Amino acid sequence: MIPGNFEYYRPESVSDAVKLLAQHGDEARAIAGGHSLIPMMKLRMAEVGHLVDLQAIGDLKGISVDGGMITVGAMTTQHELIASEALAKAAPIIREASLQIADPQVRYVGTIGGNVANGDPGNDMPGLMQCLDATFVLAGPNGTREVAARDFYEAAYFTAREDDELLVSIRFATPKGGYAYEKQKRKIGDYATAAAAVLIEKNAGKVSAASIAMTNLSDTPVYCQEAAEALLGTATGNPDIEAAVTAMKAAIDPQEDNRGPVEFKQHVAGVILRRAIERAVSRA
Amino acid sequence: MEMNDEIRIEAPRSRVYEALNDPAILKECIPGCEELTQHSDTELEAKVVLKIGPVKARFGGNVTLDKTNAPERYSLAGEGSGGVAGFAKGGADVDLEEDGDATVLRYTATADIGGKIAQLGSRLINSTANRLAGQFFKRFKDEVERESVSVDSSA
Amino acid sequence: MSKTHIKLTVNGKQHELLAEPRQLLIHVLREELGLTGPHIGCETTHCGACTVDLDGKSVKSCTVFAAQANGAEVTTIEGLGGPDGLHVLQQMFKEHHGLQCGFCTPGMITRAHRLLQENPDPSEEEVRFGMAGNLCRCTGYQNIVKAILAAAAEMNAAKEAAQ
Amino acid sequence: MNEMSPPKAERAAALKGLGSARKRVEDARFTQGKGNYVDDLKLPGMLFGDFVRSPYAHARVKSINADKAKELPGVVAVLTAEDLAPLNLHWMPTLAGDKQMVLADGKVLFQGQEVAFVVAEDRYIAADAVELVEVDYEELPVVTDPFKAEAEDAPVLREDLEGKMEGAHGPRRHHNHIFTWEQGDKASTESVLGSAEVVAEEMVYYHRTHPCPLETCGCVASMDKVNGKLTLHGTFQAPHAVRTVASLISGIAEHNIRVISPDIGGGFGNKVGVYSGYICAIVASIVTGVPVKWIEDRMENLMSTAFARDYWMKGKIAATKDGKITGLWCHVTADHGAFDACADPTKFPAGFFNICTGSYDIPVAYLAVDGVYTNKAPGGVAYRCSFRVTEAAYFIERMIEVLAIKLDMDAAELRAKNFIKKDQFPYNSALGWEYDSGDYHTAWDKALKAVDYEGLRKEQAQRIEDFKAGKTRKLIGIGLTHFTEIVGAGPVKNCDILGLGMFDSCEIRIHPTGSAIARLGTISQGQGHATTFAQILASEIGIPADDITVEEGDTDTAPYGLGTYGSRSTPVAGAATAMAGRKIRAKAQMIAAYLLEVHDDDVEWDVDRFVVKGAPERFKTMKEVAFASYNQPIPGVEPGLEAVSYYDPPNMTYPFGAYICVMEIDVDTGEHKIRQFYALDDCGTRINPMIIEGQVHGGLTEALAITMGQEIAYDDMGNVKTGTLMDFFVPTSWETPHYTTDFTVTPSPHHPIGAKGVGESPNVGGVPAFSNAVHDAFRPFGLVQSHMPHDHWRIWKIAHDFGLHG
Repeated sequence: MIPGNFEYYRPESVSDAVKLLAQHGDEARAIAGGHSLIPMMKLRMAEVGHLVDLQAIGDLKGISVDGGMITVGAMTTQHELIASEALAKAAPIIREASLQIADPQVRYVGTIGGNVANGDPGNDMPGLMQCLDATFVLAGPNGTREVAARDFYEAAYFTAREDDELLVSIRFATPKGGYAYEKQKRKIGDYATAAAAVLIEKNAGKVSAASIAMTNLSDTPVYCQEAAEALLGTATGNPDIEAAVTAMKAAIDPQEDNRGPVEFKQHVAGVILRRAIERAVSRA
Repeated sequence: MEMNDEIRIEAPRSRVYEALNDPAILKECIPGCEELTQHSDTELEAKVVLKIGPVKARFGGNVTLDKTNAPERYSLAGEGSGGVAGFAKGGADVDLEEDGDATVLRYTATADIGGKIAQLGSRLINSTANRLAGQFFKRFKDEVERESVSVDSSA
Repeated sequence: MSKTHIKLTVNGKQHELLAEPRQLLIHVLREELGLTGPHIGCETTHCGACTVDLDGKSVKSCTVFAAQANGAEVTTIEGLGGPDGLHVLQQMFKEHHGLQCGFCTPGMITRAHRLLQENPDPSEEEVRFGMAGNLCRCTGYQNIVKAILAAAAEMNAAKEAAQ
Repeated sequence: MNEMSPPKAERAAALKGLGSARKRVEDARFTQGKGNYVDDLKLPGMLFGDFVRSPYAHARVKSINADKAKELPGVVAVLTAEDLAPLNLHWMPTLAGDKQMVLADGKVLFQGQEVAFVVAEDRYIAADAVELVEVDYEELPVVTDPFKAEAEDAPVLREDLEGKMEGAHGPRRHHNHIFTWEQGDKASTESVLGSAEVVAEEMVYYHRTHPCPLETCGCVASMDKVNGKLTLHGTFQAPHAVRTVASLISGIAEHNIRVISPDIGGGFGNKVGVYSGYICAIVASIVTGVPVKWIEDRMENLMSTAFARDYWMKGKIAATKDGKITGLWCHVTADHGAFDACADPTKFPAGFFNICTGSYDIPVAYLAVDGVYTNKAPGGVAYRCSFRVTEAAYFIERMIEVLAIKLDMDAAELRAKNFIKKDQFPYNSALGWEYDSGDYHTAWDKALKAVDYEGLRKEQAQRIEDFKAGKTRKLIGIGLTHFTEIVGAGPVKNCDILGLGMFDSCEIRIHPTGSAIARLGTISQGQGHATTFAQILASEIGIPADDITVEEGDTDTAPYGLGTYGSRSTPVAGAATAMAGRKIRAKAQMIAAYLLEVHDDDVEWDVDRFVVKGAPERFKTMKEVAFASYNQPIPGVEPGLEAVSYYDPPNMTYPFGAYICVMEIDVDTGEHKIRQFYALDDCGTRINPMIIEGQVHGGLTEALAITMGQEIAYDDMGNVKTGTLMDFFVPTSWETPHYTTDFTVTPSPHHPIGAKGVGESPNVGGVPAFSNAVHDAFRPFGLVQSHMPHDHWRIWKIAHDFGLHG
C-alpha cells in the first residue's frame, strides 16, 4: 500500500494554511493526525495533490477551561485530552470517550479536530460534540465563523466546512450533572457498532436537562432531541428510559455492514443508550 | 442495493421525458459528471468523478437508455470502471405519471459496487448511493422546472 | 514531484536525506537508514509492528509521512538496548517467552517502553489496554503481559535500589 | 563414582535437554530488531514487483494495455500471461494436482486474482505503474455459494477443464465439481443409521478464514546469469519442496537453484503454497538479470494468498438410548475456490478429515467429501492444523453436543461413555487410522476436576433461573472438548506431496572441541526449533544444548526435508534428530571403548559420557570422544564425528487434549467474556514446557479469533468484505483472555523420544471449545446448532430467535 505523490506544506499560521487550501481548491487537504486520511491515500482511494500539514500551527493547540467555557484547539490529540487533568475535572465525558477511540498509538496522533472535521460517521467525537452542544470555529479566507456541532454534519464526509476552511477550535460550556459515553465495538481499533453520549442533570430527583447523541448509526452523528426531551421532568424510571430509547430509534438510520444487520444495530443502539442513561443518572 | 423515491416535477410529462433523454441535462444532473458523449440514440459514454470526503475516484463507462413504452416509462442502465478503486454498475427504472400540468416521477434505482470501494466502504455505500440518487433527481427536478419556467416566461 | 530535504534524529544520531514527501517513515527507516527492526504488518494502523517512538509518543510509522516526521526525534528498537546488553524489556521478553516468530516483537517492545515511561507500575489490565495497539499472532499475549509486568518490577526495583 | 564428577542429575541439568524450560536462543536477535526477514533483504540493483489485480470475481479479460505504465520513468517491465506463455509459466501446478493461472489467461476467477506483474526500480514507482495498467474486463456471472456451483445451469468456471470428466482425484460429475473422496463402510453405516434407537442429524459449517501471519508472503528472486544459479529467498514453510517445484516448472536444474527461508514472521499454513508472486519474481529476475523483490500487502494477503476451512459438513450420528454411539455418517461440501490449491498429501484430497471419528470408539463410519469450484480465492491450507483436522475435530465435537441434546444427556458424560479406552490402543478407527496411543479418561477426569465441572453446572443452572426471573441478562456457557489430533505426516508409504515422500531429516556434525551443528529439513516460523532440536540432541549425545547450533532453511546446506506445517517438525524431524544423535552415539561408543581400552559392549552411556561397566571412575566424556575422533587413528573407524538421518515415521502421532471454556454471554448485545479457559494437552514426551505453553497460548488465541469473528466473507458479487485488519478479526491483548494450561504425558510408542507435536492442538481443540460454550449457553432455550463465527450480531441473533429479547 503506497500513496500517490503530493506536494507537502507545513504552514505555521492559520492564515497561511487557509491560503494554501484556497489556492489549491479540492486538490488540497489539511492533515492533522492523518490516521484516517493516510490509510485512504495508501489504498489509493484518496487522491491528494497538496497536503497541508497543520502540526506547526501553535494556534491550533491547547486546552483552556475558563469561566464555564472549555476551548480545545483542533490539533489537540486524544492522548492530550485523556492526559488533561483540568479537562477530566471539568468534562470527564471527554476522557471516557477518548479512551474508547482506536488504540494507544492512534490516540497519540489522532486529534479532536481531525476526528470532528472528517465527517466520518464512525468517528466518536462528532456525536460527543453534539451531545455537549459544542461550537466549531472555522477559519476561511473571509475570516472566522462558527457552526454548531448539531448543524455541522450533512452526510458521510459532507459537512458545513467549505474546502478552503479550517477547523480551528471547539468550544462548549462545561457540562453539568451526570455523563456517560457508552460504546459497543468488535475489538479495540474498531468503529462503534453503536455508541451513545449522554448528559443528564437532575433537580430534586427529576431530570432538569438532558442531551443525547448517537454514533455510527446513520450517515451522520444523530443528535436525539426527542429522546432527551422524553427524559425531562421524569425520575428516569424504566418507562421514561424506554420512551427515550424509542425516540432515539426513530431518529437513527443504521446500515448493514460487517458489524451486523440493521435490526441488530437498532436493538444494540437501544441497549447502549439505556446503559448510558442509567450510568449518567447514577452520576447525576 | 435498491433505492426508491417519488418526486413531483412542475412540468408536463412530455417535457420531463424529453429531458431524461437530453445529454446536456443529464450531464448537469449526474453528480460529478465531467463528460457525457452521445454515441447513438440510446448509447452514451460518461466520465464521472465520485468525490466523497477523502475518496475520489474517476469512473468511465457506458450508459444505455431503454425507450420502450415512452413516455410513461424510461430506463437506463450503465456500468463503469474506476480503475484500482473498482467498478460500479446500476440503473434506474422510472415511471412518469401525468398529474395535471405536473408529472410524478417514481424511480427504482439499483447500484452494485465492486472492487476496492466495495471492500473498504461497505458501511458507507448504501447511504452514499442513496444520497447520489437523491441528488440526481433533485437536480433534475430543479433543472426541468427552471427550464419550464424560463420557457413559460419567454412565451 | 520534488524531493524534500528531511532531517531526523534517529536513536540519537542525526540523519539528513532527500525523500519524496509521500515516502512513509517506516520505509525511510528500513530502506534508507537500514533500521529493519520495525516491520510492516498490516499497513492500516491496526497491527503496530511498525511502532516507533516519535518525539516521545508511540506511533505507527507506516502511517506517518517522512515529511511529517521532518525535524523529529525517533527511537526504534535498535535504539533501546545499550551497547553492553539488552534493555530490561528485551531481557524479560526472552525470560518469559514473550515472543515466538519475532515479527511483532520490535514494535511490541518499543510500545511497552513508552507505556512504562508513562505508567511505571501498571496493573495487568493497564498493560493489556496499553498494548492493545500491537497485534501478535503467535503468543496469545499472556507471556507478553507477563514480560512487561516483570520488566516494570525490575525497573522499579532498580530505581529504588539507586535511591 | 569419580569424586571429581558432578552428580548425574547435575550433569543432566547442565545439558538443558529434554524437559528443560530452556530460554530461546532465537530471542537475542529478535528482541533487538536483528531478525532477518525477507523484506529486510536488500540486494544491489534490486527491483520491486507489484501486481495488477482483478476487481472482478469472474470476468473475461478482453485486453491489457500497459503502454502508459511502461512509459513511466523507473518502470522496467510489465509481465502478462502472454509473456509467460512461451516459457509455459502462465499456469502452474498446484499442490493438489490441479493447475492455477500465474497471471490471468483470458479470464479471472476470483477478486484479487493476479492479472499483470509490474517491475520497477522501487515499490513506489511500481505502485504508480499498477494504477496505469488498463485492463478491459467483461463481467461474467459470479458463483460464491458451493451448493449453487453444482446447479445444472451454473456458469462454467474452469473453461480449461470443460469436458474433462476425470480429475486428479477421480471422476468429476459436474463442470464445477472437483472430486469425490469416500472413506469407510457406506452400506454398514447406513444400515446402522436405519435401525438405530437414536439418530442426531445436523449441518455443521466451518466458515472460510485465513491464517494471516503478521508477516505477509514475499520473496526475492536473484538470477545470476554468469553462474546460471538462481537464489530464491522467501517466506517458505517447505524450502526444499519449493526448490524441487521451481526446478520442475522452470526447467532450471535443481542444483542450480538455492532456496533460502530466512526468519519467517509466522506461517500457520499460509506459507506452504506456491504463489504467483514467486513465479513472477523469478521470471522477472531471469528477464532483467537483477534481483527482484515481491512483498504482498495485507489486503492482497487476505484476498488472494490462501484461505482455510470453508467446509459444509452434514452429519448423522447414531446411538443407543443410553448414549453408546453406534455409527457416524458425514458428507462434506468443500468450497475450494477457483483452483484446487489445497495443501494436502497427494492421496488425501480432504486431508486427514477422516480423523472425524475423534476420540470416540465408533464401530462403523462413512465419509464422503465433494470438492467444488467457486469464484473465491484458492488455498485450502492447513491453518495451524494438520490437513483438515480442525474441521474434523469441530465436526465431531459439535455432533457429540448435538447428540447429547437429543439424548437429553450431559455432554461430559456422553463423551466419557464413548472414549476409546486406554487398553484399546493401538486402536484402528472405522475410517482407517491406527491411533498409536492415548489415555483419554485420565485426561478427561483431570480436566473436569480442575474446573469443578459439577460446580459450574450448578452455577449455570442457578444463572438460568436468575435469567428467567429477570435478575440478570448474562448467560453462562460451558464449552467442552476432547479432541484427538493426527499429526506428523507422514509415513512415506501413504504420504507424499507432489510425489515427494513426507520424511524429514537431520544432519549432525560434532566439532573437535565438542560443540556441534545440526541441520534440518524443516524451518521454524516461531516454533523455536533452534532451541528445542538442540535439546533433543543434548539428551541424545550429551553435549549441552547451548553448544549446539541448529540451522534450517538453506537448501544448499540443509538435508532434504518436507518442511514445517501440520505439526510435523517434532514427530518427523525431531525423530530424525534423535536418530541422527543415536548414530553419533554409536560411533562415539566405539571410540570411547578404544580410548578406554575395553570392548565396545563394556562401556555404557551415562548422560554425557561413556563409563566402563562396573568401573564408574573410568569414563570418557562426549567432549573427549569428539576431540579423539579428529586426532586419534582408530582401527576400523573413520575420522570425524558426523551423522545424517532421514526419518520415515512408521505411523502418525495422535496428540490429544481436554479443553474447557467458561464463557459469559450478554444476550442483549451478543458480547462475550471468557471467564476461564482450561487447556490440558497430552503431546507425549515434553521437550520444552515453556515453549509448549507458549504454543498453547498462541493456538488458543487463533482459535478464539476464528470462532468469535475471524472470517473471509464475500458478498454476492464476490467482493471480499474482510480485506483489512479492521474487519478481519485478530484479537488484541484486550480481547484475549488468560489461559490455564495443564498436561498429561502419554508418550508415542513409535517415536524415538515419545514426542507427538503440539503446535496445532490448541487451534484444533480450541475452536470447538469456544463454539460449544456459545452453544451451551443457549442450550436450555433450545439451540441445537448455529454457524460460526460467533460474532456479536450472530450471538444476538440466536438470543433474538429464541425470544430472549422479550
